[in-house]
Amino acid sequence: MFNRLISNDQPRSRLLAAVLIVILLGLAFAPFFFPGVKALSVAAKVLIFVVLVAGFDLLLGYTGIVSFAHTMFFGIGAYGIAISSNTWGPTWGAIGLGFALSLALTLVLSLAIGLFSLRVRAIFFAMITLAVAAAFQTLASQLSDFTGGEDGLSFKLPELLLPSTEFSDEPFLGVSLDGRLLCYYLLFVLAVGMLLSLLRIVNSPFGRVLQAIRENEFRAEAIGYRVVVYRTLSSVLSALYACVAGAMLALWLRYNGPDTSLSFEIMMDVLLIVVIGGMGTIYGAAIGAVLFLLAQSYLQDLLRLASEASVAVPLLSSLLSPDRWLLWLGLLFVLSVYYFPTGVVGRLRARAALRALATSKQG
Amino acid sequence: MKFFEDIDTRPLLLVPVLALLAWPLIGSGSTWLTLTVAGLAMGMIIFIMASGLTLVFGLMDVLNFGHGLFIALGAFVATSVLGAMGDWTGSGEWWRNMVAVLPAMVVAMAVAAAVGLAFERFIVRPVYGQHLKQILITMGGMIIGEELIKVIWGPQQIALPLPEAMRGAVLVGDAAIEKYRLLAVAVGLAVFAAQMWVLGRTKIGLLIRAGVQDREMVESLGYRIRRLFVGVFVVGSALAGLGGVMWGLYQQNVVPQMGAQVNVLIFIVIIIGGLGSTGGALIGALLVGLMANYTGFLAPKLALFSNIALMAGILLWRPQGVYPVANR
Amino acid sequence: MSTNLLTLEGVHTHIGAYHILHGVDLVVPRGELTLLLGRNGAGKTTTLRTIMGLWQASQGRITFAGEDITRLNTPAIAQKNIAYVPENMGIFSDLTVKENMLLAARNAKHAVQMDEARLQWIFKLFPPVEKFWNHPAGKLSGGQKQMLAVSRAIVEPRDLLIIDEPSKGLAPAIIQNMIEAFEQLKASGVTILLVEQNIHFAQQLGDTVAVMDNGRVVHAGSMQTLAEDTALQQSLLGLAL
Amino acid sequence: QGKDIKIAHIYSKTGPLEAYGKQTQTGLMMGLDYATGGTMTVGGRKIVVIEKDDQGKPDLGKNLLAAAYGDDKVDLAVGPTASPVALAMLPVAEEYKKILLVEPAVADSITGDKWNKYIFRTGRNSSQDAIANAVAVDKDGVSIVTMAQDSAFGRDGVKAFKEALKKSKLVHEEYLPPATTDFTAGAQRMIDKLKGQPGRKIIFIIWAGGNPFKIADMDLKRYGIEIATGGNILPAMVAYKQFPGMEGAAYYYFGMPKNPVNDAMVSMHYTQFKSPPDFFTAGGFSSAMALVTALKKTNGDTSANKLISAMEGMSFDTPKGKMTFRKEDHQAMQSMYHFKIKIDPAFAWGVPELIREIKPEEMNVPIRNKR
Amino acid sequence: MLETQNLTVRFGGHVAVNAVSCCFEPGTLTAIVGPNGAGKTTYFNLISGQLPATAGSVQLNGRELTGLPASARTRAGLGRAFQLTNLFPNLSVLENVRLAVQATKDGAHRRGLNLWSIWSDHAQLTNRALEILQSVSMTAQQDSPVASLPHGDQRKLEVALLMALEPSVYMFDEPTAGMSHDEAPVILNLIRQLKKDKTKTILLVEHKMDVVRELADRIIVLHNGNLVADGEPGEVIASPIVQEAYLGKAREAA
Ligand SMILES: Nc1ncnc2c1ncn2[C@@H]1O[C@H](COP(=O)(O)OP(=O)(O)OP(=O)(O)O)[C@@H](O)[C@H]1O
Ligand SMILES: Nc1ncnc2c1ncn2[C@@H]1O[C@H](COP(=O)(O)OP(=O)(O)OP(=O)(O)O)[C@@H](O)[C@H]1O
Ligand SMILES: [Mg+2]
Ligand SMILES: [Mg+2]
Repeated sequence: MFNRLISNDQPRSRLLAAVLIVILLGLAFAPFFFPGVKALSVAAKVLIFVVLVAGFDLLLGYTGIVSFAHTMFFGIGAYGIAISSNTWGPTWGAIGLGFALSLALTLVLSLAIGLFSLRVRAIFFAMITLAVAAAFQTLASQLSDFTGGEDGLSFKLPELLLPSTEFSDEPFLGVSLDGRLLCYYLLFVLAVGMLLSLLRIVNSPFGRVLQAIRENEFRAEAIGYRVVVYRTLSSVLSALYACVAGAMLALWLRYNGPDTSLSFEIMMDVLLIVVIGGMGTIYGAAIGAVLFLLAQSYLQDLLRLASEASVAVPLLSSLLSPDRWLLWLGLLFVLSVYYFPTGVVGRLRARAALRALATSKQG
Repeated sequence: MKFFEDIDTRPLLLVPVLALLAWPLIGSGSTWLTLTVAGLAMGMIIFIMASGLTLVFGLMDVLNFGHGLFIALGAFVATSVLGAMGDWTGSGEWWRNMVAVLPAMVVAMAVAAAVGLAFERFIVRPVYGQHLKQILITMGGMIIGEELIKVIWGPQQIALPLPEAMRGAVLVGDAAIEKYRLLAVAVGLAVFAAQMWVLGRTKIGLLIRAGVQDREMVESLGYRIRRLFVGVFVVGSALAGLGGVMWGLYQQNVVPQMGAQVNVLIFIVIIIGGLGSTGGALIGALLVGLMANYTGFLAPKLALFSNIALMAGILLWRPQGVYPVANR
Repeated sequence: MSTNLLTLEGVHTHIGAYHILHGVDLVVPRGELTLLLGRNGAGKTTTLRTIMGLWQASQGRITFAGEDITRLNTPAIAQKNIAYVPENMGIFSDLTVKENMLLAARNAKHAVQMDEARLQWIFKLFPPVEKFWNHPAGKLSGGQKQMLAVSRAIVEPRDLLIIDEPSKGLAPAIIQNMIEAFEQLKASGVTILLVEQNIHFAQQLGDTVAVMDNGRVVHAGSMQTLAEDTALQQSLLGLAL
Repeated sequence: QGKDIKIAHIYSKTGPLEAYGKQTQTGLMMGLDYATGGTMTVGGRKIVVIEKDDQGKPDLGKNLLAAAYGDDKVDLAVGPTASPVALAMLPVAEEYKKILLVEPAVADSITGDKWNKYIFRTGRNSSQDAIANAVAVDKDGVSIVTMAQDSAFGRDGVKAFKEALKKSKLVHEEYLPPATTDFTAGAQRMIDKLKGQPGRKIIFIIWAGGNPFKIADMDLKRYGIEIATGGNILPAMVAYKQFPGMEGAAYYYFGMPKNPVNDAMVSMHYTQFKSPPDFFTAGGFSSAMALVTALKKTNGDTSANKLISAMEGMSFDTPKGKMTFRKEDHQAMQSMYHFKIKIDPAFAWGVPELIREIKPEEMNVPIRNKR
Repeated sequence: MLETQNLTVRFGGHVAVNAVSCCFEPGTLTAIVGPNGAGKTTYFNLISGQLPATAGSVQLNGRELTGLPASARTRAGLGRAFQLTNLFPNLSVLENVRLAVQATKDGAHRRGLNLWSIWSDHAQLTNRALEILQSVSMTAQQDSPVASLPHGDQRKLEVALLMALEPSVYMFDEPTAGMSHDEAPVILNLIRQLKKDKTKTILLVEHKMDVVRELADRIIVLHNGNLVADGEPGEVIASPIVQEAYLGKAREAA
């Protein structure tokens, strides 16, 4: 039963299974385990990025397409909610309509990009999506009447999701039961559901064909798979996931702007998370997102401690200054490529496989 | 010469055709001349910045997102060198100004080359042939480098005043042609000629392209491809450093983020050029420079998207850029 | 000087976690053509790659012209005047045929510096090399690529040619040319180490033979002995010549 | 009471505006020190400043402010550096019902249509900047072209500038993409518009980042065109060296205001850093002065309602002289400085010489919130 | 019945296949021979759709295939094994074959466009793939990634993929090149078996004349892109054009 829930895609490593369970429980009970505004924000961001990155993994890890336009769809999802709530007011209807419109726009754009992807070489495609994404970001900041320009949009949500809505006067286990908590669990359910459905997709006959296309597109076509169709479908699906993730982001932040959902920086974060977690594994998205977002959110705090400890050493302390946190993030980029060529998931699985080999030899 | 016989001349016409098409739209001849010369010169500066990237990306197939770092580095080194030579830059005489700018260029190139050497060793070497990892690791390198620039020079913008004699414009009738842009054209042409000579008249270009396809085979033929790759990367970085000096002097101030700011632009240029063709990159850069000026004059709102539109148009005509180099 | 140009003594090779060569002993006599036979997966290609330094021997010793080359890197080995034709041909498909040849001619700086007489000899042996001189090599047919790969190895005189299955995909007439070429090369004092499945080819050329199985040389001797001993053929190669 | 007064300072410790943010922090700390007479206590309560880095990202700033109010239980917050961040933060102050003192983000809408009653601002807004500049250049017979970034910042600025012009003639408004690096095309258009005009001809520039002054290299002098612009941080004013005689209105330059607070700040800054204080240092200092003045009025009581009623209409001393929080929109009314650039070899930058102080009363800064 | 009419392809000035018209009947094995570069592989490419033809048409059982993409032709029943090995290098041997099985008509319902079932539920596909591996005696390597196989085994797998497609037309391009003398018979046996099933059309490009002589029912000869001979094996091999242009001095040896 459980096996079918995860589409028979077992973690294939006991340690990996344990890590995944810890992450799942941690996120499920985050409001109770880690009280506080910041901790909950980090947890929510993990949920959002799990969906965003897992969708990207479908494209990159399974289909082998490098696209920099993923955040464009993330932005479309976020703007869908933001613009509709802003123009039509904080109602469920507005959210629903905005979400539907953004899905439709995503569908059209990703279809166009997907079809285009076959016309040009892979590397050209990557660079073109980079330029398109940049243009889209510019466009979003130019259409300021509509999108709020550089300033972005702050908007309200239906009462139910606002922090000011208290469902009970008594806090439960020290946590007040308010709209924000409800919003968190809405995201949680969405994220888990999206992840399971993606597992289903990559483990379907369709998912297998995607892998074949990644390995050798020419041969996949030769044995009878219409590559164009599969690629397009994959890029559309992946874009839709990004769009949903964007909507989740907007719901959580009640704000959206070009920097928040469209920036190239986010694209890089997504890439890094896929690589840290392990490409073509889906589970990697969860692990990578947790690792990366924890690092990103708490690196500055960590550095503050480190630089206080090293005040005596002038150069070191200026390198360890929390203001230079990006330096260490950059180092994380470099080191993760060095030490996790197959990502955390790949590493754990290889370890488990070696062990199995060793025991089978003994036995 | 055989060399010229093989050349596909149609892309060469793009630049004059674009310029001529713009004339009637702009109307005034002097305005057109101002815009055209300025655009061509801007193209040259962009070409200098992008030329290193065509080498590294086009020949070695390394997607170096850290290229902008070397541009920024070159510019920052120039602020230090020129800052130390205030007497020379402040003087109004041409030769004294050149004497100040030349060492700035040389030192900037040397520093960029040295950092490029380290960058190749620690950042690029483990990921030859793996685009995705190249993107990530060079982005990481770029971030680290940018932060180190902030540690050394501080996070604020630094002025890089243009030497006296290079300021102002030469007047041709009613058209103003900035002196500095003329210098940029000269430097750009020199870089172009040197690159064409090395790649066209020696085996180096061939070896690198072969090495990208099958490194083991090139080694089996007895060539130390590693050294060559290091060399190309270092040269590419040095050219970026030179580009940084030119760009910094043009802007007259430098900020640590400047490398990241020009990254997309130079990628567009080399895509238009066909990834790895020096001539293509030059054409791409000139087109970008002209297009920006013409649309900036005719429809400033659209200027933002002029590069993208240009790239899309070129790729519809030739899906692999104006001078496709390789089937990658 | 010893009569053996190349010797392998107890060479072991690992690829990742796999142990592929289990102590290969092989001698290649100077000025002769040595054939390496064996069924698929026996380790022939791995042996050649180990000689070229493309894979490092984990154990054992490789000597070339009296010098230990076990730990040298590939370019250094190739510069000992050794040419190698890999199993997958190693054609640079984005470069033209001419450029492919030019790269193989280490001593030539420009195309015009290639030895004209030698080129003519190659063109005669393999006419397509001349015909497609300025074409991208990637567009050649399978057999034409194979010809180009061999042509590259002989564009300049080398002391040792190491060639992995040159005859695969070649039409009979061309195979005949290649046999001639190898004979002429041998006559000019070149030593050749050849992996080959085409037994007719092998029979016409081989001076000495080594047969591999499971990462070891299981038989070594003269071609003549093998040709006369049908029982040995059956047991080693699974066929009678 | 005795409990610490916790203040969160949320600013760009990193990101593109790092240099600005750091000045604000320096100024804030110096100001607190000065205002409390070195004790860092008000009404018996110690002031503690918690620094947070918004990296110039609105979403992050929003989260940080919520965390500051919610997790760190700060009493009030100061910041941020960038306007988009400030705009994202405004609703958080309302949710938590705590004061946010905006400094130095400039967007009009912060104290305009996006405003709520918990928001105060010591920094100047775009309109103040633009109006001061208009007052500075507005003369009979002058033809003006504006050149601004095609963004909310640029368009708001031009709009306010235009409304404040009384005597001179606005010939053309040129808007260029914010990322423009080559200004030739825009300059050519402006030249074409101006060159036929009689009298004095001025291009007024509203720009952040980049180097729009490059247009001078196109030899504007041949048509008698001048350039005018507002003040800036010192490194940016290096470019002003090329424009002796250029006029405009600045928010602050350390040599211009003559008052004890400024003297104190300048000397404190020279002792600590061996350099004069800059644009944003003055802003940070002013915000500290505002906070301490308000806290003194409430005698250390930090409840939002008390503070709001203390601060509305409150006047306080700053390096720029007296400022007053306008009751209607909580915007600090303040002096601006009409300057003219002079070249002084002792300074690396073009030195703005004070022509005259433009008093708050002279500027009719519109109230734009719908209160 | 597979038929090509005036099939032509031009690369710049070079005509690689020149107006080749030919019919291939079910139940016959036609060997295609010719010197290197004669256009054999290119002819295959035109038939199976890897290359668009400059002119001419391809028909299978009366159905027009010209202009269709390669995948559609494969689904229509054209199967192809490549001369230069062309597999999914990082997938396992079994997965390679399974993908080909999945691409057949009764594969995973709608040929892999099935997004919502779990692949391992389609056990019949795996079983069929295992059967095929058995037939080329490669079951031992089923879990190895293809990239680590020796050359000969990759060639066998290439054929296995073709077998898995179960097409009505089989096109082999030098299937035994680089295969050792105890491995080649495995492949040749498979081809013999196919011949026994009298409904399959088989095309074989091969340079080894002993193999051709034994298997072929008919030989066609390509030379410089032209079809220059067509007929009984004995007859064709004896014809002067084959003797000179193709076999050259190898006459005696072959
Ligand atoms: N990259 C690799 N990783 C793992 N194992 C490998 C790799 N390359 C080769 N092998 C293994 O090494 C063994 C020897 O292979 P090798 O290619 O040397 O055989 P060969 O004798 O050349 O065969 P063939 O005649 O088919 O070319 C085989 O079992 C093969 O599976
Ligand atoms: N894409 C292409 N562009 C240009 N020329 C090509 C292309 N493909 C094939 N050719 C040329 O067409 C000719 C026929 O090639 P083809 O591969 O069909 O030969 P073949 O008969 O299969 O030879 P072999 O026996 O060597 O495999 C060759 O001369 C080749 O150079
Ligand atoms: Mg082999
Ligand atoms: Mg062929």
